[in-house]
Amino acid sequence: MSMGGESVAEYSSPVAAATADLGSCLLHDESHLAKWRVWEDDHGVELGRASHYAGSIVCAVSPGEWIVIGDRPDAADVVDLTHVRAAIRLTGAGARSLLEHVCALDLGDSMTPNGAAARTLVAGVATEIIRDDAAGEPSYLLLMSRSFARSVWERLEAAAPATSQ
Amino acid sequence: MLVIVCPHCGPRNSNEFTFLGERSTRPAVAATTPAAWRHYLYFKNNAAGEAGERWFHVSGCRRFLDVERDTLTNEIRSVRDVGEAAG
Amino acid sequence: MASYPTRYSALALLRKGVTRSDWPRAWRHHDLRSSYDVVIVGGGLHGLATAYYLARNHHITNVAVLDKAYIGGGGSGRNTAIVRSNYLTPEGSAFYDRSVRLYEGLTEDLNFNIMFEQRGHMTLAHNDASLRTMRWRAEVNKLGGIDSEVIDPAGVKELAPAIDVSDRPRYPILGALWHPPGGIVRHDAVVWGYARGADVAGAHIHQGTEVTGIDVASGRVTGVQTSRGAVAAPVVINCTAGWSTLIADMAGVKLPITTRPLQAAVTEPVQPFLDPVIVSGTLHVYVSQTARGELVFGASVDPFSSYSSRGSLGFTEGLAGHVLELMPGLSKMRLLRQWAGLCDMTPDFGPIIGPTPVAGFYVDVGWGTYGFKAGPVAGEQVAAMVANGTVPRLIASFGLERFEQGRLTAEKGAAAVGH
Amino acid sequence: MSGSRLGVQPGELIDRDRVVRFEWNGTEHHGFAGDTIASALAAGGVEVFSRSFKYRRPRGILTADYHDPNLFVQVGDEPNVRAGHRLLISGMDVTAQGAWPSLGFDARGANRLVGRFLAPGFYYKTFISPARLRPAYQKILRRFGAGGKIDPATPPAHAAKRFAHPDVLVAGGGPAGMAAALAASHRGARVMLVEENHHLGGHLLYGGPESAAALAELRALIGADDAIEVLTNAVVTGRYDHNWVGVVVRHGGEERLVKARAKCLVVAAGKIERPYVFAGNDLPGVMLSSAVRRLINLYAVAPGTRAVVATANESGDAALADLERAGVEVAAVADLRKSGSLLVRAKGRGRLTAVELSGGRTIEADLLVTAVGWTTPTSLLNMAGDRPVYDATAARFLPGEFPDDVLAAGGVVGDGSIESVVDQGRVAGFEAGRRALETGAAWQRLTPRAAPAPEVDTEPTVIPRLPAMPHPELFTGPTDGFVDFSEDVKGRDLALAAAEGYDSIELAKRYTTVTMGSIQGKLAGVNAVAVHAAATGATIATTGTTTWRPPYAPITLGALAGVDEDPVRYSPMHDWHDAHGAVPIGAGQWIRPDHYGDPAREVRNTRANVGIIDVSPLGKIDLRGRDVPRLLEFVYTNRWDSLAIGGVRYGVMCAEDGVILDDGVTARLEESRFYMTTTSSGAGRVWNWLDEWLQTAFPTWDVKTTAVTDGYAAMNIAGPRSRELLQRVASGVDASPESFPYMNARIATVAGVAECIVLRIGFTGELSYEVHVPAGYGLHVWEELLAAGSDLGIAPFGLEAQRIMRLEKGHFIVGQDTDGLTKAHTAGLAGLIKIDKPDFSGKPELVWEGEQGPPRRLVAIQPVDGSVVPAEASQIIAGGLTRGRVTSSRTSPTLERSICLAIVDTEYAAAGAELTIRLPDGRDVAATVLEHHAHVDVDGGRVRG
Repeated sequence: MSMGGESVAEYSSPVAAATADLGSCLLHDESHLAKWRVWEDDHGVELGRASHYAGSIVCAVSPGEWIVIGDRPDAADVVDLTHVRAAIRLTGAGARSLLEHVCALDLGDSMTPNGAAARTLVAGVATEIIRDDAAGEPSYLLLMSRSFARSVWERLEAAAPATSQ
Repeated sequence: MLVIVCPHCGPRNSNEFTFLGERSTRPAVAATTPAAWRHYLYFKNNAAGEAGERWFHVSGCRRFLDVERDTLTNEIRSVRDVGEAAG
Repeated sequence: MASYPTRYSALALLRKGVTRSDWPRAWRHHDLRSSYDVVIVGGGLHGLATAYYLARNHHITNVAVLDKAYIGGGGSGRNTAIVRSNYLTPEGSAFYDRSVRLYEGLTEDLNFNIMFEQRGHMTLAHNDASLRTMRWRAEVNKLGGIDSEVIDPAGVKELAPAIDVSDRPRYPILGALWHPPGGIVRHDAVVWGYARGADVAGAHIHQGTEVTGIDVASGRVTGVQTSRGAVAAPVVINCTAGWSTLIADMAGVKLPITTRPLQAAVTEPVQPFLDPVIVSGTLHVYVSQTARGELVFGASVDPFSSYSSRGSLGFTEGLAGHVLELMPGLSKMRLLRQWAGLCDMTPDFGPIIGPTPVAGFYVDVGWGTYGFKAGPVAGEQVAAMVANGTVPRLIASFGLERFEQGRLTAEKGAAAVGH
Repeated sequence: MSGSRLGVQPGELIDRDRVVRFEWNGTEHHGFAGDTIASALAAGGVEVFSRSFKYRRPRGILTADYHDPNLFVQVGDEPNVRAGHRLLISGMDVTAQGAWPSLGFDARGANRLVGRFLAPGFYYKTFISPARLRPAYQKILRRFGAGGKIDPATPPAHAAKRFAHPDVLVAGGGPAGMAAALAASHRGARVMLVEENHHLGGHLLYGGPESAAALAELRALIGADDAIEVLTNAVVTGRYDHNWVGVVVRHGGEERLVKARAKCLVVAAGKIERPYVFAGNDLPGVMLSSAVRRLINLYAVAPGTRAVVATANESGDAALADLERAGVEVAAVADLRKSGSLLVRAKGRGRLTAVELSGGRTIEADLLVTAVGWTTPTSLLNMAGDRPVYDATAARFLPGEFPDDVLAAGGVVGDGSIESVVDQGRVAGFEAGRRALETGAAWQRLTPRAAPAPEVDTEPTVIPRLPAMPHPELFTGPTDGFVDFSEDVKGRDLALAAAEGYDSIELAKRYTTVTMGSIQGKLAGVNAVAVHAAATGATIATTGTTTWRPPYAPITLGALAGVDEDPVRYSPMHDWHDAHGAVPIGAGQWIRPDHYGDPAREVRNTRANVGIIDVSPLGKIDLRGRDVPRLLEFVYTNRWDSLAIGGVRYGVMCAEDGVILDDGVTARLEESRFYMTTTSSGAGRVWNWLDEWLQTAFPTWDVKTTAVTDGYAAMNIAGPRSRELLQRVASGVDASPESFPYMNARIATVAGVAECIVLRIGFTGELSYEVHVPAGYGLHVWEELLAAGSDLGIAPFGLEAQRIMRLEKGHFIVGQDTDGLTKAHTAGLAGLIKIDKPDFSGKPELVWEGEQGPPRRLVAIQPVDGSVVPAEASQIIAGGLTRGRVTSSRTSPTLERSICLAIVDTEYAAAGAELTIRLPDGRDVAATVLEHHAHVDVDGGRVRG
């Protein structure tokens, strides 16, 4: 069930606010984005990578399966993750150091360059992290189970004051 | 916090994984006896040293892994996907 | 039973102080005999208590207790010294009730102050399910004549003012299982008291003596090989923890045990503010304040099996978070030292006590995270089993055979709310 | 007379322009910015800072740093503050600890007189009888506890933790550590440099002009290097498996935890000066040479007015020079390197007044400086598996073997000039950088997401040895004194312990508590070993050290906890519940509405009209593929191959031991698309369980599992009028009983939302439909349903009403009505166990349980007196023994009587059997076993209607 379907219903987001300004970085709620799980990919996106294709992002964090963010892919089996996974984007100079308060992954350029994708724990919640820099500015797209989104969002806000130190 | 080098994800902290204990072989259900079945259920080698274990990368790629670990030093010798464990 | 060369007492202490004379050795060195009537593997609380009761209750004194290092260096010296009997099953609570009663008399019995402080034991309930389990335990305990009851948050606050009983969604305190006879003991003192008692009764305590093999001939145990030579014995008792499966393997006996580290930690001392032992099964934490003023913490066993007794940082992080969930005022206390011990976990969280397929080879193992509180009763019952050649009723449900027979003990529920 | 402030010192850390006022035991004092609490008090003439733990002896400055055992003070609500380290802040409220009623007069000081009677372990030997007095003894003993006070009302101090991934982590910011950091950085490594004190430099800070020059240069280089992150007033607390390193960064009283995965760890912890064991060695006025040097050079405080210096090394000589430069009269110097030159005893009551040297020479003095040797802080190396080796020539333990990802530099490995130490540190850092880059490259190669691994130099550099200089073996003097200041343990105590049989160092430690105090044996460790070795006729080498356990320095619980909180899960309708008076209850990670005021009313309304409950936490798994039926056949005990499209079936999963794992319904939505529901708490467990079997046992099967729990807001509309409600809001589905019968599922558009899954099932024992809505539209549909049903009397109901209704219907809850040993037959599920299936999880145990018959059974019971509700877990007894327990109990608003589920021994489980229930208050009540589990809708007419 993706946005912009025939539905006239009112969509509600899992988090309280659409954005939060944490000083050195911004949080954006992008949960409304359509997301799909497929078991085939004709773009050749390799494990651990994420790539843009015609407005969609295709990423691979587990062997033999892909997550597509954008239009419904054309595949034999497609599971709609639009409402399963919430999406939070962190953008800004301080995005990485903020994330380092809640994520044990090495987010440095050598281990997590732009275009890297991984599933790991963020604030104790299994989360897909896609490094998706925007115009040279560090940016991370986080996908996590929708019911956890509010918790994760609040943990990020709680960690923010510490990033300065 | 151990480092487990997942064959699909690379080095990760051990708290991303679930430990499922030493690997054991399931007896053929048709032919099994209570003694044989309960050895499968309850009795492990509890090796002090090289142990053949099963771990699950639950917060990562969600693949089940065969891990060879030294239980005295926690040194990990190898990690393979159950799919190509034979390899 | 022989008496102590010098009994301990305030008067003796005064006399020694005036005359400045020294105390006799609490236990002596002996040459390793070529044979003993009974060889006990493991010089911890269980092994030494077994030797003590063999002598005191059954006049079996030609006994050797072998330890690869020094006495009480394993689980006996690494546990958090909590004693209680509010277990879930009738068998369990009857067994531990006997242990508590032995502990209550132990200081006089051993003429050694083990500092058993019965300040009460409180297991907090944070949700319906655990409150239900608390009541389950309380009801079973009452039927067994054990002082155990469910109290409300106000009662919790009254007994332990430092605890935050305010209403909150995540881990509210809905009540607790209150067990007045529970408390803490100076764990090393129990080991030393039993060692001194066993020694004066004639048992030989051999430290630095590692068992390297167990001799079995036609289905019978005949003795052990040690780092100091061979010892013949018709009875060998495996009283080890952490290494119990390795010792049993030497006799060709398989045990349904996996070894897991259990971590503990202690803070810097502060003035007394916490009387009872506080346990939260949901938060996997237990806390008590020692006579010295330190807080002693324990948690549940590590998430994977290991023979490494190094502590982990993650343990202290989780521990601190959960302790502060219960007592937010402690955030400025400092963690001073952490350590780990090895626990032998069984599939049903019950111990394994009794004979094995190898005649003369007995086990007193699989004590998981609660071997310390069972030391006296285990020693007493194992001694009786060896002396009489029959399994006493009190430990009948803890036999090795239960696993193949699929008759697991029902402590599973209790272990979840542990310690 | 006391110490006092000196003129300006070249390297002083104080800012004389900024006066800081504070309170000490209620009286106002002042110091300068940059002063520690101790230096300010010493400058103000304070000599006694604390009373000792056992004998309540007055204690003064010993080391003047973080690890000074005599400088523990209370600052406001913070206990055990290290006055030798904590910087002064204006308005600080500092008080002495453990000195009741006052520092000057200490009633418990009477202990000193009976010191002889307080032999080690005296408490084991007394208070033995009478037993009834023991609690009183115990209370008295506790009054003697050391340490400050904690106030349970202290506001929580938590700071967010962070993770770090330095290539090289250097523990210690002295010359070797600084050099190592620079060299590693030059090699291209990212470095974290951690220094315990407030400034980089170690002993260079008070080493005179030559040191100052070297320090200035090193600091300048580090300041200019962006690849080095410098953390001062921070300490590496532990090295754990695989170089997981804990670092605590301090800001005054606040502490912050950094968790670093260091590719290489360089331990440059320097040396700790060791006290000397002799009579009176704890008198205020007796100090280590390093303390004197800190006080004079860093804080411009004269440590005394008339000094005796007992020195055996360059540190003592330097202290002597410092004293002379500072104009402190030096009455005598005992060069302990010369044979026959002895330090016999320190004399004085409450503070030092005279010192006795060899040949009966007694010199009046208010300051005695000792410099008798060093202890190597091998703590971090021990945690990496090192067992230190005693070097008799150097009179200290030195590191032995440790793994490749750990290196040691500077004072921990040896001695030397500034140049040689810096050079050894430089090479160690250079090699550390190489090893780290090699590891980093290997990790990049092993990590699909990583950038291509760079070429790295694989040629190791040999690190030069830093020879440990010869030093006289000075541990104890000709008289006995304190070995452990924080535990009040003397040499004789250790000797007595050994004589009593506590003759291994670990036993002696436990018996006397030597080294177990708050400074973790940093000062006492080696002296204790030396005394114990002498007492047992062993050597220091064979006795070995006691184990250094983490943390290296104590950490606050607040730092360890950080702001981490266990994550909480919210339903899409959570805010609506909040706004409509729902009383929340934690259910696992979920926050759910327990009720909206009156659960009984909610039940009656549901049974009479229609109710709606948010069941979003229900576990949901999307199953795709040809072989899904084979998987279901294997994980459930019952049959699945025959399930038609649109059909729904209930199933129970058992583990391999036959114990019930979970239960739920699964629908077949398309030929190869199934929709499985699980219990809320079991959702994750079941998903993992399915994947485990698929990956490990059936890798060739075509089954794809996706957890979609959060993807659907689930709401159950239940009650006789639920069909009418559904018909109003749903399109694309004919809700008539004929075309949409019980245990069926349909895809429908509900309130304008397409792709909703509607399941006709009946957990509550009512006609009911479970509507699963794409989560983002959950709130919309929820509100539409309430609006559409207003004239049907719709009202929301919570978890409690659902629990009541499911109990009325006799549905068990896994984990409440079953436990860790409950197998399927026990729960009365014989009909669902198809042992004619060739194989399924837990089959053998279930076959055997079926053959022997279950030892216990789950039954529905009703107390004869329907007004009595036996508390859940009430025991069912016979002959004084427990025969079972009540697992669920409520008052049924429908039947207006109490109803229960219970597990009882099979012999008591027959329908009609009379049972006795022991209530928590001790009363016994009678109850009857029913034929079926259901109390309400026994014939299923309501659900099937």
